[in-house]
Amino acid sequence: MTSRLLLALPFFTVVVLIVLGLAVMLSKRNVVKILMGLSLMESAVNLFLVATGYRHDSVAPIYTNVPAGPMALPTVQALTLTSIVIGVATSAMLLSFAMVIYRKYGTTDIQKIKKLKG
Amino acid sequence: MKMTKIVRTTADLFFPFCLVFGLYVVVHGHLTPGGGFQGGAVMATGTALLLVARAYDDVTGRIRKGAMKVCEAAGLLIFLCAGFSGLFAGRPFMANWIARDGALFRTAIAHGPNAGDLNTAGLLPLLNFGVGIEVLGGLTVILLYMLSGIKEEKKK
Amino acid sequence: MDTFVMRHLPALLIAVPLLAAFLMPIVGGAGRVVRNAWVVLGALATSAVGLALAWKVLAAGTVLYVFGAAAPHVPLPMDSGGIPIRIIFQVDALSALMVVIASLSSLGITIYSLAAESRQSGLETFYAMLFLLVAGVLGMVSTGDLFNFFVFLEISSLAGAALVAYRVDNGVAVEAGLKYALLSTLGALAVLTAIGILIGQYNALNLATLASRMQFTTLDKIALVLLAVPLAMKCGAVPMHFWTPDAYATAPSSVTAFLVVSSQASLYGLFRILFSLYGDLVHFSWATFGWFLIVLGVLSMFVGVTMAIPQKDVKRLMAYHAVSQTGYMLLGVGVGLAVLGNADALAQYGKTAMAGGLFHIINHAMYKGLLFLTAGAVFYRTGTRNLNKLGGLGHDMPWTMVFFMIGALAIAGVPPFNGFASKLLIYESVFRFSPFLSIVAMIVSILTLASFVKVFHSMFLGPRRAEFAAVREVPVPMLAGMALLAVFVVAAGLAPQPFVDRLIQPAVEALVDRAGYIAAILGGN
Amino acid sequence: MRHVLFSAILLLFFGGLMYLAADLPFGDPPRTDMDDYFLRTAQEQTGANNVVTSIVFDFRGFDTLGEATVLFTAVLGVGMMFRKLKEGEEYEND
Repeated sequence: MTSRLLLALPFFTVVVLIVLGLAVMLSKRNVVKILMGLSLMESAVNLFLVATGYRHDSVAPIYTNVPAGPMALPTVQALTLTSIVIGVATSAMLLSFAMVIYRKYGTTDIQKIKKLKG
Repeated sequence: MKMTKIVRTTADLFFPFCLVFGLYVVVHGHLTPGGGFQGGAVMATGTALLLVARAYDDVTGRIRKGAMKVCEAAGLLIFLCAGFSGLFAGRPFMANWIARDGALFRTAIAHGPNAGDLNTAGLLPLLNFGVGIEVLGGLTVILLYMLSGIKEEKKK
Repeated sequence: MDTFVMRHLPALLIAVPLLAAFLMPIVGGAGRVVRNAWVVLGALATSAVGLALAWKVLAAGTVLYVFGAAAPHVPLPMDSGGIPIRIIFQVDALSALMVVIASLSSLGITIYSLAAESRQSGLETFYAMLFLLVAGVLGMVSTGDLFNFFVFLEISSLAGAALVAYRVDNGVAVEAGLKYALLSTLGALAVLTAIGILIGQYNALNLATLASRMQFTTLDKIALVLLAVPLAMKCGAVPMHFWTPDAYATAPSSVTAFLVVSSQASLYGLFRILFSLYGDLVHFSWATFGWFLIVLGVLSMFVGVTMAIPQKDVKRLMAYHAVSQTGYMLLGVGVGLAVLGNADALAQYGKTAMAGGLFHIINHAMYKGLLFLTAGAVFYRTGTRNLNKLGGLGHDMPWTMVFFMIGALAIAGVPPFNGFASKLLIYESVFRFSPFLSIVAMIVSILTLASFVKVFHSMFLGPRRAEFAAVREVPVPMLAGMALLAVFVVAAGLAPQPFVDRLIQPAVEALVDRAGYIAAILGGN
Repeated sequence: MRHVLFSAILLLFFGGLMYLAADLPFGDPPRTDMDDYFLRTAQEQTGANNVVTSIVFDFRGFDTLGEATVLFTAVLGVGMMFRKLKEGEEYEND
């Protein structure tokens, strides 16, 4: 088991980051900290996407003056690019929501943001 | 929230170089690592640098929200019209129809490593440029809105 | 001109609303009339393209569209050794049904919102965001590429969350928008992880290619859970329905009517994943997943209606009814999935159950949209959504009352309206599957009727109230929007058979026919 | 009670994902036919040396249009939140 983990180290870090992000999101009460946990999970999923496309000792898939050697898989890197921009967009919007809620409610504590009845 | 004079002058000095480097990353998107989004983000860091160094009021003189919105809408329309141009060339939407036949941005290249010729890749440089402008405009407008939000908060 | 447009319909389906949205900030600056004209033009164009595409699919079978290839209809490039490498839109009969729903509903609510939102500020942004939500939903239901589905899911989540928070309402709407956006982003992350697992194993993003290469390893089961749970959450199924009442109640009424269609697009995504991607009869345990949908459906039905009775905010009450009606769709299609294996049971009642479920999707989009629009009309005139403060509006708002009666009778499944047509299909087929479920469905229907009679009484009947003396009928665009949906509710109720034969039956065949879905791309071009 | 529930969710997640980490082979992806096609034909078809950019803008250009739309949605959303509201526009939730 340990040899596989050392071999699949990136996937192991992805799992640790996702669980950490989830732990932050579930335990913290400040909205901004919850959003930090969310963006931590987003970068973990991006790392997972890129890691699925790696080949042993491969070079970047760019043909300008490229040294010899197998090339990493390009599709997954394109998906990660899209996912990073989507992460930026969602974080920007969620943060602006949190700012307006702070101005209107005066608090950033998720427990106190409860004016909506159940 | 005004930084010291030293920070402000270095920020002003560094701002044009940031833009030029971002533009380099955008234009060489199809040859070297980078492209529309990464180059646009580098350019947006240039404007962010100015916003951090200077107070909100005297920055809005130089980086006007209206200009950035036009920047953003122009980038999106370049991208969409490039997509529609594929339709009028008889190919499906989003087709790179001007690659590979000789004139501007069209020199064909053979498979395999080469030194990289800027005049290649059909629509890609145009799309890269469109997306670069859009990301620059978009991120700066987001920063300006958030700063205006903070300014209002301070006034209250 | 006709052949040019007809050939590129799937591309125009997304390009037209996007163009309308991108030009909105520029056109918006030129004054109110120009902006409204641009909005109506964009809505008409999008709906026309959508209905033309649906008509073409129902006439000529599945429509393929490859973005950026040599020719629009060639899914497999010659030198690619039989694998599709670009993004392919695969619009089969089920997608055509969803495109029809989105087109009709978006046209109705856009006309409605011209008058309903006229008092708000920042209207260019509102209409641009509405077009983006419509484009996101249309993209979600017609794409054949898994990552493209994720991108459109993200567009509709972001646009939906921003529209929910549009009115700000001293922070209450922003709170609902924040919670909706937070849950949607978490769901989208899970979908992205599932895409990472699938592309890590099969190196393909096209749904048909993934389906043909699927080997049901344990990783695929994890990917299935990571795909099914967020989509079930976004379509408002019970264990994760907490965002629905907040988001539906605080959003502007025209947006709420379209959020119903947006959550049905997630329901379509759930069915597409369960039937077309994982629906292989040999490995896939269709019985367990059928019962998963059935349990989800029954829970949604019951919890939805019981939570709806005590509500005093009319839109929150209707939101809980939306959750309970989603239960009917899940029950209908769940019964179909549960008997997917044995052919005779499927032929006997499985297909009618699925037909009932799918027919209920379009019916619910129409009458629930109508109900939300009438609630918006009442709010437009009286300024409150609190049932205790409303009363006696029937005297001054006759048309709104008539539209509300049509919607309320339809949701309760009373015969002359479309709710009854689809619920009858569900009752009779589910009864043969297991009588208990059918009885639960009938009880919930009766509770829905009771709840809406109470709402009707407290809103429209009773003496005319002093503070609503100045109330009169809503402006014409709002009536036109409501009339558009009401016409479908009445037409589908009086003559359901043509709708079932032409629109619903092909959709059921397309949903069940996994081999056909794969052959359309990989089989031959 | 809350902490027990959350730690249960975390453990469940950790276990499921640990299996994922151990099972997916890192370093040698089982199938690479689509990517080999991209590496083989990107220069010839799109004329770009950077295969990732050729995928982002040519082979899967429609995704990038969707993504630029996502960024545009975010900018509109932020603009919508910080707009100046007319007085009396906000409905007091009674």
